Amino acid sequence: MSPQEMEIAEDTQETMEEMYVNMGPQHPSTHGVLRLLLKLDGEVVTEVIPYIGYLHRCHEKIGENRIFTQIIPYTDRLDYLASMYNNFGYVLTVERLIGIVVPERAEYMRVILGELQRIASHLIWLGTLGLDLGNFTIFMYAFREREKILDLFESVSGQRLNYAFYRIGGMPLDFPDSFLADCKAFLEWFKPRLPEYDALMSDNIIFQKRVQGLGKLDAKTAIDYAISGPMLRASGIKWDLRRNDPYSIYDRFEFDIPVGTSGDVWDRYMVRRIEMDESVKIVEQALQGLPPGEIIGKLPKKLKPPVGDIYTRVESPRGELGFYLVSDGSEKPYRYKVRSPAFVNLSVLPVIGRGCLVADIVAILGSIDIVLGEVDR
Amino acid sequence: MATVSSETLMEQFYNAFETWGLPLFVPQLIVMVVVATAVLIFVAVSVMFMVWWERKISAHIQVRFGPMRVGGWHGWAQSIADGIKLLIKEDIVPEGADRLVFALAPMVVFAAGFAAYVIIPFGPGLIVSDLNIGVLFYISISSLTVVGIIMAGWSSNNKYSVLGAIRSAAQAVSYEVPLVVSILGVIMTVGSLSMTRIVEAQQGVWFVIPQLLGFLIYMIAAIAECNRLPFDIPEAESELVAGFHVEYSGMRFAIFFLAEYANMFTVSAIAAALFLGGWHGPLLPGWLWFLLKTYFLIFVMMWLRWTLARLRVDQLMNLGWKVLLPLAFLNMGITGLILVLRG
Amino acid sequence: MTVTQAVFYLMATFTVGASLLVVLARNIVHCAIALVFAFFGVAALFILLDAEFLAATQVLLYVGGITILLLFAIMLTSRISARGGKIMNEQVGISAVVALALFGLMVYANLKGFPALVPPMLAASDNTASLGRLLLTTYVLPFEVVSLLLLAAMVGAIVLARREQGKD
Amino acid sequence: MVPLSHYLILSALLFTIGMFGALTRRNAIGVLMALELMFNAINVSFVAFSRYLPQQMLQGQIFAIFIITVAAAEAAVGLAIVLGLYRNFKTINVDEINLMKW
Repeated sequence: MSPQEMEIAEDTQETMEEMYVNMGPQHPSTHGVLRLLLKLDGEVVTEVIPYIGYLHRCHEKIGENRIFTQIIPYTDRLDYLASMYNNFGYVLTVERLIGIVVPERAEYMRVILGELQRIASHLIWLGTLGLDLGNFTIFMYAFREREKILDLFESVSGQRLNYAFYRIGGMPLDFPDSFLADCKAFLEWFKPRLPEYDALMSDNIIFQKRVQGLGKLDAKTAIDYAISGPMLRASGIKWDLRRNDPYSIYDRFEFDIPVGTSGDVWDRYMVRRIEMDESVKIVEQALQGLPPGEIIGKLPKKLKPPVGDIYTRVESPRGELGFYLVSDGSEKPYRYKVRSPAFVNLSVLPVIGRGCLVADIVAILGSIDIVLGEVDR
Repeated sequence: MATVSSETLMEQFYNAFETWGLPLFVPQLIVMVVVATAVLIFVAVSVMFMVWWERKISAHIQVRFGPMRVGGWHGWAQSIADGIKLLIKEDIVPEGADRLVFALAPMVVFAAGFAAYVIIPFGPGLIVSDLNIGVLFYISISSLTVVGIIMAGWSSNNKYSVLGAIRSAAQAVSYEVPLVVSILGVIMTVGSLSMTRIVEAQQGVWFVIPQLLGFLIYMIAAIAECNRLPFDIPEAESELVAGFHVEYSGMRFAIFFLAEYANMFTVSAIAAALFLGGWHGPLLPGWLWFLLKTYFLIFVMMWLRWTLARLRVDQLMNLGWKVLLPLAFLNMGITGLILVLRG
Repeated sequence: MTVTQAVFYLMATFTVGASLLVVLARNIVHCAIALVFAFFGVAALFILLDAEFLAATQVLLYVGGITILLLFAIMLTSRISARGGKIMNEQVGISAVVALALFGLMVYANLKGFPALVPPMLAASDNTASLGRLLLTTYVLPFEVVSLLLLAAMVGAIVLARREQGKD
Repeated sequence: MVPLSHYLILSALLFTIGMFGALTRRNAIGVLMALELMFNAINVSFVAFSRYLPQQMLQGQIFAIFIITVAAAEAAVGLAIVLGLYRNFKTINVDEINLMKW
């Protein structure tokens, strides 16, 4: 049934046997202003169509009317739970377009902040998934830890959510003196917290029964829909851009890439859960190897990239975050396009959400881990 | 003994009216009104305490403090403030709602919860009315709650609330059966439905020991009857927003809230009376023992709520029909067999 | 007038009013809710007649079971906010005549046949216990037959209500 | 005390109200509700008889219990039939369901 037909059918809806329900845009479990049109047969969802656009801000068009450095703060608002990583992806793209060499120390700082951001983002996802499944306590626990990461970010950048901290060519400020000690202390404190999450979530039989075998996404469908990030890995494909298309200095670190088998919600949970462990490892190694030196490279007075285009992708907490820039040689990009992982990952929801119960839709949506700022741009 | 003196007091009270030449039902009515008011006040106070307590428990489970400001000591007056706030809020009736049913629904729910207090034995003689069908009365009156919930869900003219109401009806019907069957073991052992007789029969051994299985089934089914996590499917916040009372606000919402916590107290009190020996206990006075046991069970319910995730509808049904019900029947059969063998 | 009488007439009026609403209300959900009140009225009458067990059973089964079932069926089959439309068929007139005639006949028979009988004093014994004893001794065969009937009804209802697989 | 005949007249009144409803309602569920009313009316008279007749035999109450049981079975099967009708005809108005064969 096409969306238009469903709209019509919604008007003439008849009974509980066949019911159309609008989930969102104001709903506690759509993680923002997503609207899902559900066709219900009793409790069973026979059709689910996501409607997006409630948070559309013309991000790309605005970008095309700004000079390259001015776009950085706008990228914060894409995936506002992982602003550092959006900055990372964008400045990397411009650097590659112009061909700027970034100092060693700045690269290490980027990785440290980026991986801390990954942990913070996964913590939010963990908490909200718990909330979606009715487990309120995990939400509070996850937020307690995230708070500490935000404190670290605040000490570095002065901001807690939208940092705009990466610069083309390096970083604007060095770490404060106390940062290294604080960060190490946080990691030592954080590592024993991870088993606590297991106790509340993955060791709990209700949670296991709820998510195992739910929302299965096989590897072929995942590739067909261009799924990326933890969702793709949960479906059994070992694909992580940090390893498969290394950028920055990720090829210097030892870390594992967790892979699932069946691609259900449980696997997505486990993949993200283990990724937090791996991110901790990366941050530890980066702190170990942090070299002294410059934090910003040599830049021309005016940023005028040569004519040409470039697509650069990074592994954001949600998947392949890509930036496509076309330069006509002026100060502003001719075309600026964002490939947002949340948007692409959401597109598979109608496939994996069909035939499950209303409660499962919420769990599946939670496991996709969307951020509406990125879906709608 | 308190009972004796209260009975003579009552007799004097009735005699006084007789000498004034008034018919008997006048003092009877006065007694009824007084008792009902007392119970109502008890319900309101205990609910306010329970709400505050739950917030405190949840906060401490989640490494927070919870309410700390209102009233000074650990925010004890928070519930009172919240209650007043709800009372003075605007009463909103959604457009397209069935006004009469919408207004009636919270009353039905509350009346059902309130009526169950009639048979709670707070102490020896401290019972509103020791009906000879006591437990049966509770079971039948508690089924009225579902009607109220369906009324609320349907009259709100909202699909989420209808879904919540339907879920709730299915859940209540499914869990009523194991609940009743799990109690049967106790009733068979005592041979009476009267709450006082059941408590008196636990002078020596509490029924939780011979009827452990029944107790566990009762508690699980009771949590489901109260619509609390992990069985809060009718109002599942993250799925149905708030289920059947999505559209309610202000005073009417407060009544639903009150009824929910009052129900929680009722099922815990019934469990304390049926399985944990009611008012029996050393040293402390009977009513205190009863309240301690009841609040302990309430604490367990809160503890579960803030630890576990929510079940899915089909899992809930499977648990009710395929696990709890056969176990409850098994419990009943074994109890009957033992009773027959003992003669 | 004694209290019992007052309560009786009050409950009788209440029950009749509720049942009139069941039959005449336009909205089918209102009918079902009125039915709940009618059932309650009947339960109250049972208590007046010293049949507490029956009263509790009445509430448990009719209010907790049958009404819920009815409401379920209503939600499944009718528009959630259905209003308007004819609720009666063309037989209203003739049905009213027949019903009134039947009522007249019964009242006539009643007045002729049963003088103002006054209940015997109730022995202090427990009604419920003797009821249970009777059910499991003298009436044990009908009791078992009825349980068989319930089983058959359950199987029948499941078979009827189940959707055929693959179809629809 | 309330005389027996008052109970019986009440029962007769409830019965005729139920009968009127069963004869006239178009909605099949409405018909079922009217039927339940008739069952209740009969229960009232049975219980009244059991209370008022001498010897306190309780047979009336036994009958009432059986009637309640049968009514429950009837409601379950009746509603299942209504659901089946709804699936096939998309209506539960009894005067529109007039085909002998489908």
